[in-house]
Amino acid sequence: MNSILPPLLIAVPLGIAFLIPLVARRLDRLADTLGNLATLSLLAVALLMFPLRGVYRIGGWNPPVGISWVLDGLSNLMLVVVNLVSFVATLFSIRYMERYTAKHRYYSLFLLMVAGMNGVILSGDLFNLFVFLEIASVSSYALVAFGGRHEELEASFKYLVLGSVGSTLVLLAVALSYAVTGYLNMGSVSTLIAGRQAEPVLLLAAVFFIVGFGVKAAVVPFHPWLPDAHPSAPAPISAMLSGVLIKALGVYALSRVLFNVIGVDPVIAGVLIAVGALSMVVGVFLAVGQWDFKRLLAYHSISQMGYVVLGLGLGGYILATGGARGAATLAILGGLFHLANHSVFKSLLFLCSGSIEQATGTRQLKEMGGLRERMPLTRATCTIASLSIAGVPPFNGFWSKLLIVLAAFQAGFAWLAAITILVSLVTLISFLKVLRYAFLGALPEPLRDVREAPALMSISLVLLAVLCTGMGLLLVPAVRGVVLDPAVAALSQGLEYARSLMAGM
Amino acid sequence: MVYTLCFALFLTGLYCALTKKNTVKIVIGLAIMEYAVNLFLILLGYRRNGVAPILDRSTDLADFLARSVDPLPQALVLTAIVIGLGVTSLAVALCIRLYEKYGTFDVTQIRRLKG
Amino acid sequence: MTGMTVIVKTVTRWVKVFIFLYGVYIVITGHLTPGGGFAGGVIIACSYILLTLAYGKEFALKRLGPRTAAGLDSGGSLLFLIVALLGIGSGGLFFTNFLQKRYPGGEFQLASAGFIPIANIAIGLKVFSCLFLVFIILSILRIVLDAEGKQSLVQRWPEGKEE
Amino acid sequence: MGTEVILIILLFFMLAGALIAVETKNLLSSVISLGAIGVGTSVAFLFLMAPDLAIVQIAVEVVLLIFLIRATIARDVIPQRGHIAWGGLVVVVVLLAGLLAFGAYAFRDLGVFGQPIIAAVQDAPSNRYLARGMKETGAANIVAAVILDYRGYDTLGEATVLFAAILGALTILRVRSRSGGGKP
Repeated sequence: MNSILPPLLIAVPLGIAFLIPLVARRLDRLADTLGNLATLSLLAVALLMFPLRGVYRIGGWNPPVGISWVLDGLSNLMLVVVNLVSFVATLFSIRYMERYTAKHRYYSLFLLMVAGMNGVILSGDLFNLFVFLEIASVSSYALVAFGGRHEELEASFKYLVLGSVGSTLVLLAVALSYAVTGYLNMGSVSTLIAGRQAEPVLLLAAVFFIVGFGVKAAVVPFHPWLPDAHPSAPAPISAMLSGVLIKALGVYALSRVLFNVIGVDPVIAGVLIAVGALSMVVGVFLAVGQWDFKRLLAYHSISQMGYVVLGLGLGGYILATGGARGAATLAILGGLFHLANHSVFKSLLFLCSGSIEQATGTRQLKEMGGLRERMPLTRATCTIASLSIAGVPPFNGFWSKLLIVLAAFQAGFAWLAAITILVSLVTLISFLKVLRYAFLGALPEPLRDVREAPALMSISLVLLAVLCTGMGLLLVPAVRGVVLDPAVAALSQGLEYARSLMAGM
Repeated sequence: MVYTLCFALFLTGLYCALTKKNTVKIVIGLAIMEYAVNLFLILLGYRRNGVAPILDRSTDLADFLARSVDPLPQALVLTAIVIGLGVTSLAVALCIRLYEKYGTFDVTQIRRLKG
Repeated sequence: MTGMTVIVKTVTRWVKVFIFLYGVYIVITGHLTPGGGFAGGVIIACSYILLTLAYGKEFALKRLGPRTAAGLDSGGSLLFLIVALLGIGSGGLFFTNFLQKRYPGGEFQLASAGFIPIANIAIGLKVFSCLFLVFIILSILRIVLDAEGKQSLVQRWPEGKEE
Repeated sequence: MGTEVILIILLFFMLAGALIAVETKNLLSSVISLGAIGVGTSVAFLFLMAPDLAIVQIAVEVVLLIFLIRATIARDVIPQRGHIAWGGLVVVVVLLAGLLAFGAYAFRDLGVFGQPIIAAVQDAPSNRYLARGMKETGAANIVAAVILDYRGYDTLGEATVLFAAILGALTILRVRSRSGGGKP
């Protein structure tokens, strides 16, 4: 493939990120313009290259020799999701970030993070995956501490320590895979280790991959950094972290490696199902007791990621045990669709929390109240997002949860379906609490002159709310065949897929 | 034996990063893990009685091919060392900032977040 | 920080030139001998750090302020990215070694490796400025915004407390 | 055989250094032990025929030590007050010991030390780098050929990580992080 588009996904954010500290040190408006232009053009590139499929040979070297990028249904879907959310977040940042100093550094770090995520998604090479994982992680550590307050620094340190442990484990796993095969290219590694999954070294590598990416995805045994780090960051960064970072670095990378390189066997799939179910339940019950709006959202992120992992694990399990292919694709479809949906509604919720925080100066639900007339737009969008996350029809969260429940029933895991529905109900209760305390009731005295968020911020809220309402349409068969099915195919075809595509020409 | 010792070094670093209560100690633990993984990669590429993967005018290519150590892990480790340096610098910066705010490197005295 | 004794200063004056030149040598011949952009960049940074430690911060800062170092940092990264993009510009792909493909040089010569020496210089520049910058910010200076929002450099430790 | 024995001795020395670094009460000794481990790594790289890495490792080590000493000197160098949570500690130690045992078992699959995978897999990319690297890239130092040409994209990523880390450190260390206007 010779298209000019894939390099732009890396070169544009990196170039602008390097340029901003040079030219926009004193000029916040210039930094705003450059940052937003960069993310807008990235979104355009991601949409333009949606139909592209194939292998891009960096430097002109054929795959096992050089590094290659792999473009398929899954990576293209992820690219659109990531760049969409980053565009909305930068749009929101223009006004929101005025309360902090050093805006140019903010945009620079933001673009580095986006470049890192794009790199992870494109990469077809294990070591290269690690390098871009580190770019995205390092810039996110710094962004969490951007506010410079006590709790922000502390959350960032905790995140840095656990994140670095995760990255180092991933590097060790890459080293082990190299030691066994002599290749780093995903397709070649997968070909060489086919049928050898039971060897202790590969088992060790699989464990390190699962733990390393699990830390990045904040699934339950590895989640303690998330409830600190995500609320501490500025709102647009929280939206990025919860909305796309844990997915690109965690779930996407994990499923790529497990499904396409190592191969899912029943044990690994069982681990995924257990971790997913545990995350769902633990996350939601920790969330119920929270009164800090952003912290509550962060716990819900853990819970919702559980749905995604559960869907993928279920699909993998059915495939590995030779069950009905239809049920497997349904489960993977549910997981991936929920991943995309969660990106949209969780970023919207975090942006809403930012807009409320901007207006009221607090994140505590108990100090809010009566905002329904003061902030009608925020209220409307926040309600839509809450109903989405709780899985109320016709919003997008409902459809993806429905798919996962159906798949669990078809595969004979009725108890998993029951847990899924139960967690969904608890989520609904938790968000009814949010809506009740934030928007209903009497307006507290200090909040008398609260005003709706500035127009630029509202645009991003409305954009995401429209998506929340409309994304169910992606399941219409004609659309689904173009958008979601190729992504599902990338995972459900597993190793054969890797051999045919990633090993290259 | 060599691999296991290197892995033990890695686990010592991991132990330090996970259990110590001092921010500088935690950073030291991360650095030890980093060194251990780098060393592990190079150990994997070593060839008995090997030569460095650098040609000069007098090298015989066939002999070089049979004796040179694996250049790829060296390239990877070069990258990994610099990445490790970046992460450690950022961690030290955070330690200094936390010290300025709290006057201590002790995590138990810093903890305000609930976890 | 006013620097160290006369002996250290005198030795440093002689040694710094050698360290610096050694660093530059390592960067430029990185494709022929051990070393390269990273190693050379770190060594050059060490020569500046040595200067700073021996003579005190004012001396080193007069030669290379943090602003300039940050500029070099961005510049080095941009140079490397541009070299990579020129691969597309010359009809190849991202990161195509356009020089080597078009004008292959003789073996074992400085100009023998296409864009590799240029990339080495970019990396060397970047690593050197990065490390010097982080040395300055972590150990000597703090960048502070004063009341007018202008950035100024202040010393972190009060007089006499250090060491 | 010689190299392996030297490496084992070196690794024992590094492990001892690591234990001192982890367990000593004095932060400065801890930092200096880390320096010893770094130097040990660099020496090991020399024995393992990786001169590029030995240079980079020793230089990076010096810089890192300067940072760490500057950060810790004249601050509270006696850490570890208060109680230790023995229960958690025991669990962690048992888990890590189990991991070590499993690792020792699993590493037997890696074959004898001194026979890299490229000796067994003839098509491995490394063999191509060694055989044709000089012709294809013009660099006599094959490691330079790999990092700047065959895998130049990784190097761009790595330069970016360093850039991001420095930018992050600058951001974290700014004194005033919130502008005056607007609500806190």
